[in-house]
Amino acid sequence: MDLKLSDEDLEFRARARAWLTRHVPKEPRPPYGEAAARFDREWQRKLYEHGFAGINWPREYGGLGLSAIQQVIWYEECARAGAPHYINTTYVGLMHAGPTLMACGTEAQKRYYLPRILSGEHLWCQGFSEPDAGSDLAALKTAGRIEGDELVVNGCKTWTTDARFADYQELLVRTTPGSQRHHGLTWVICDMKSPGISIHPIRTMLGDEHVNTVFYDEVRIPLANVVGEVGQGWKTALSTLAFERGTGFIGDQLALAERVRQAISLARRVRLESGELAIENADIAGRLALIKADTLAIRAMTLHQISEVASSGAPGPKGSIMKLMVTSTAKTLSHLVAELLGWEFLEYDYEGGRENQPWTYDYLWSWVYTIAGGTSEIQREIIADRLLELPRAR
Amino acid sequence: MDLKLSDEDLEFRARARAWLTRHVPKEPRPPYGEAAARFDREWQRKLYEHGFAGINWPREYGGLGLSAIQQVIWYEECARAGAPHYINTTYVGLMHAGPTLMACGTEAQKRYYLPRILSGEHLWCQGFSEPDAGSDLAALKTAGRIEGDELVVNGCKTWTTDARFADYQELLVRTTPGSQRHHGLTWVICDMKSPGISIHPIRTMLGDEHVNTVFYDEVRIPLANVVGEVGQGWKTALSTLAFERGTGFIGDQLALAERVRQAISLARRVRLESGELAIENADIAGRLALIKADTLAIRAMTLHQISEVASSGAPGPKGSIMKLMVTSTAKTLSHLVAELLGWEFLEYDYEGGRENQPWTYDYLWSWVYTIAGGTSEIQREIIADRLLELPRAR
Amino acid sequence: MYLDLDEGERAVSEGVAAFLAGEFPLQRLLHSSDSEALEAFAAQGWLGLAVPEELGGAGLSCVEEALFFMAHGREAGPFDLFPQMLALEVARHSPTLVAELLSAVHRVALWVATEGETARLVASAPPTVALRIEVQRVALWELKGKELSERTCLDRSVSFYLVPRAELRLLAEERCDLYLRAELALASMEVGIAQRALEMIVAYARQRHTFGRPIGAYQAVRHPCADMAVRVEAARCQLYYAACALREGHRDAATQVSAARVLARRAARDNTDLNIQLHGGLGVTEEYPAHLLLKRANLLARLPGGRSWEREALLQESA
Amino acid sequence: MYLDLDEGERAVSEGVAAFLAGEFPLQRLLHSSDSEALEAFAAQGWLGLAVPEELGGAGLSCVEEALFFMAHGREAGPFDLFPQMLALEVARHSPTLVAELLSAVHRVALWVATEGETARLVASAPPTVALRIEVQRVALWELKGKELSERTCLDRSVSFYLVPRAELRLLAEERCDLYLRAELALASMEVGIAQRALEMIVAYARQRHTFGRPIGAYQAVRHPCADMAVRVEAARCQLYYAACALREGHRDAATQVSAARVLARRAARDNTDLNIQLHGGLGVTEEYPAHLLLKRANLLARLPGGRSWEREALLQESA
Repeated sequence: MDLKLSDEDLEFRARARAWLTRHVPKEPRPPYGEAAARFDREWQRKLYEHGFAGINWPREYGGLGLSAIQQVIWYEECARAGAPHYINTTYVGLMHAGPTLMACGTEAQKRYYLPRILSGEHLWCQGFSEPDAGSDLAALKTAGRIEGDELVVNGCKTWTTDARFADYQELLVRTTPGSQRHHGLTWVICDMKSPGISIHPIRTMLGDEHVNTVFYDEVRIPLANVVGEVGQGWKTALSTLAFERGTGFIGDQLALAERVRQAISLARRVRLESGELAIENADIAGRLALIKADTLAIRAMTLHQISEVASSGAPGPKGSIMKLMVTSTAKTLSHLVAELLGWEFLEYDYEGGRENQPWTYDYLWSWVYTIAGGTSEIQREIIADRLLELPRAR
Repeated sequence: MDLKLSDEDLEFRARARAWLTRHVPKEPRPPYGEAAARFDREWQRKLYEHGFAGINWPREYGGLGLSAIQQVIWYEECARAGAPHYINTTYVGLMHAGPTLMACGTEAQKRYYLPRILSGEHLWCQGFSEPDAGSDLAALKTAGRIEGDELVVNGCKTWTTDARFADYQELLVRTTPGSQRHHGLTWVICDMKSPGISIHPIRTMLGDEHVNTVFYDEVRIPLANVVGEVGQGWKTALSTLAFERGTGFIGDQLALAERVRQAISLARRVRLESGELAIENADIAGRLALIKADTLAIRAMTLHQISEVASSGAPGPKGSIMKLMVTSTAKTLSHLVAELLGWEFLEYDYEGGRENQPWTYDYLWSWVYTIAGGTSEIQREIIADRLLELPRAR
Repeated sequence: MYLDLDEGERAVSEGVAAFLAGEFPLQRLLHSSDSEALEAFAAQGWLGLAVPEELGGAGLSCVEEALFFMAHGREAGPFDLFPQMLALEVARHSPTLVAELLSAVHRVALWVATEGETARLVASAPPTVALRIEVQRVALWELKGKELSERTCLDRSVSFYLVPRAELRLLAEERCDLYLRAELALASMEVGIAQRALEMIVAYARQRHTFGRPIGAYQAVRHPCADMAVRVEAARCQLYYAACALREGHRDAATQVSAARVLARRAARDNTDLNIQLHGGLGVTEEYPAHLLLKRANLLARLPGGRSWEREALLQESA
Repeated sequence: MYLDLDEGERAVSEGVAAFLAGEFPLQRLLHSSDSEALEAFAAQGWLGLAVPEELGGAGLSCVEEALFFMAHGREAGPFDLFPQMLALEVARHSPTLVAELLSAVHRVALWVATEGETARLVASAPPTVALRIEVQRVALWELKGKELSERTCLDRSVSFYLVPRAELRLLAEERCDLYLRAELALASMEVGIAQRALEMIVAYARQRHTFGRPIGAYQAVRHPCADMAVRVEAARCQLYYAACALREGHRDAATQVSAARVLARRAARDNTDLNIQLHGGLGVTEEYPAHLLLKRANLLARLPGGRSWEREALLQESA
């Protein structure tokens, strides 16, 4: 084992840093709505045009074909430069749909969609969860009826982030009537402008309307849009989820380090009720030190994971360990900062979002984080099942 | 609600305090073995002779017939005076067998055993758990075969505290061959001097040999010793356990307050690595303050519980809440003190027991405490089932 | 010695619970504000719960007040009741002021901090009077000017009002154990919140199914719920004890009240957190009331601000 | 950049694991002492793992040493290896001393505290030399007299030896980054302990039944086990990173080593605790090895004693 970066790595870091210094937008990202989506598209197009989109995507689909280490370097430089947060309206396309198409799509699907995802032309959204199929995804009921060369979809999906701005959706539907659990499902590309789709925003306790419930009333989708085979959608979906649980949150993992730095710096400035500097209080300092250690470990785990994938080819169930670590550390951090901030923390205006009041937003977000994409409880089940091979009761 | 003590309560407190000041033994209790049992018997006999045994037992069985509040006062005065710890070899007789006989015994059983328990003449031990029936007590297999007017017992019991010094055992056996779970059991008084009983001590990680495995080889017990009905032993056992989970640990609950006082006083004396007094360290002080609050709450919960029993007559499932509170607070306390004590904590000689090295002993004991008498996991199940009425999966 | 509700106490507790559930249920906060609430409580006579009968109140004690605020906490009741009812204690020596407070002619905000030359107040509507709670004294200040700058709060049922410090004029003050009354009332609300969070998740866990079973059948839900119940029970019993100790003038009343507050704050914080987590996605939506409890608990946790006082009261030699 | 074991590293790791499992398995501590252990490791050449080849060692680095002590931790291996191998680093400038340490002619105890005029040493057998680890220097002291007073330790595989401070004579000292080497070795042992605790409860949870199911099918067991796995994985990855950073002389090596230590100590503490708890009654018996891990973790947690140093390294401005 070693930490040595190659000359190519160092050169890439220097190039990324220089470019980001010049190109990171000065104005903040609008917190919500169409303006935010436009901002994301423009930033993505700029990345694409300047050769920084799809760092580790194959060159044939418009990517740079670089290594996972260089992907890490890119995220670190983005966090350092204060570049737009990469979990935005482009996320599902870049981190879900793209990798899924690469793994399971037809050549035509790859050639059409992948470059348009990279260029910011197409935004995607997810369509897996349903009101009665959240943690238990395989209980989904939205039906796809095959008629000729079309799939006719009826039902409802929920927790669909940014559905209103998405061009396409990765949609998982039950195509074999009466099929049970993970059998008889199909993963299909749904054009969000199709007739019969209606979108109902869900306001969250953060005050935003990122997520939506999407209703499908006789929505017609060409069978050519099926990714993988009809009836084999679970297999395709697993490759989507494996990516998310594998390395899909690397950027987040690394961005956490920057937040911790800010928190430590805050603790050097603010005074507690007792008059002492927060950093000089043994309780606060001890908790901050532990959070810092956890953040360093998250980076080490990321590098370890990349090294394992490099030698074995598959991320494995350790993604669940990572998600627990990242979400619990982020939660501990934002809750500690809430204690430091005093009344400033409570002055939350519900319109500013992450950009205006990052700490209060992060505090509220900490529950979204430990629930979305598989709750912490589900992650522990996955670890118990797949990593520890404990007997199942389910 | 009010905290006012009656004149009788105040008079009793004064009398108890005065008596304890004069009679609490000067020499420490021997940590283990026959000498410890002798010490306990003698202290119990002294209590009995001076009219302080069985504070709230009925007068007709040799008790004082006083109120539950006076029982609380007695425990508080004992803790204050440093009287011998009441969880000793007399515990099962006074806290398990006695109350069970009062609830389910025949008049003859009550007249014979109860005064002898109070006077310290008879020591009792428990015989419920088996190697494959711990948390799941109803899985017990030790068999009792009825032959004429005798029960012939074969099998094995474990975790039997102080079996070697006990005169009698509360023994739960399966008397209906092939019966399942809690059906077909019988609760019987077993004379520990009966032929066919062999006792094998289990050393624990504390270095002591309090607990034992007891083997039964054709042990003959008169049917007259059955408490409750043959085949209805589960019902009798539930009354034993209800008492333990109800108010059987009041003394322990109240004694914890004295330990916390000692820990706070220790924190005023010892210095941390950094040179500051432990009490001046925000981390230590904050944790101690929370432990202190928990301890006060435990006392309040005890008084609340007594008030509820006084008006409703039954302790209910709140005993499980109490056990979780007491055992987790005791654990938190002993683990915090372990941090304060430094090398003194690690200098444990394995022979001195609780008397010589109370904090290290308490630290190790903290696991026994959260496991014995129903693990913390089982207590949470009881709360979920009986208090919250959540659906069961078992 | 009897540490449970007697008949009269039960009547108070159930009365306020019924009134709140009818007029100010938790769900109200999803759609409306509390700006008119004070008048409704004034009309029912609740404001004078602990005001002596000769001053027009019901003449009850801090024990009944604790029960009142526990029921109030369960619905995250109108915040303004807390400063209004405490102000009545400060105003004792002025029957006129008492009358104006009892009838809600005067509206009391809580003065929570002073930032440079600006006082930060919390209330659900523009106030006329501000209550400042400090360990050594609790005081009532009149707002001279009308120069209020309003800011939104995480708990949307209230606003922050920023006023120049110079525009506040001392009306009345009290130096006895009123600080303990404030801590006790806050602890009571927090116990109510913690209790409501437990009830909310237990009800949901009975009916929501996943993987073919109600989620309440999974230990991953059952055991945190059991721990929530432990926290509520501990905080509630300690609250009862502290309320009695305060009323009966026990020497250790400050220690007992501190213990109640520390445990209530912990119960409110941890239970509102777990309530959201165990609900899954539904728990973070605005239309579901779980977040209302969390946000109210966040506001209360910062009041009145004497954490080091609490710690000292718990660790003092004689405690 | 490759943060996983390469072939050579795997060979060291598996080699020492096999030797320990064969000769010094955890269960040995139930019945025997480690007083003869040092000679066995000396004979196999393990003591010289990180000693330069020209001084008779294997010439490997702190990375391999970390893997060695991780495997060691899994069996709660002979404690004396830790001071002995660190002493070899201090002795670098004296080939004679190196030879005497490599062959275990000199036996090194760890000098853990000074109480008045008395030095407190820890070792499994009477030592001839004592190693004192401080942030600013690591030094080797010879025991002049034979006046050792022995006391038992909670971890029964070692004893305390109390010697008059005046009877210790400075032999050699080192002021470079040896403190970090010590922290790294301790972190490694703690990761090994945490890992073993996890393996022990997972194996038991698969076979022990209660209420008709293996206990590993209950979330009350599964979820704490998952958390144990998270702690091990985090501490292990950070240990790898810190070992590399130290070997490669990174500027942030002290911060990285501190992080590794803090996480390893937490993992060892929490996992040995849960391992006992989830075993139920069996876990507290002397014949079952769960308590051995707990007691060893307790000893290591107090070494070398630089908690405030760790915190400073983690919170420094540049970290």
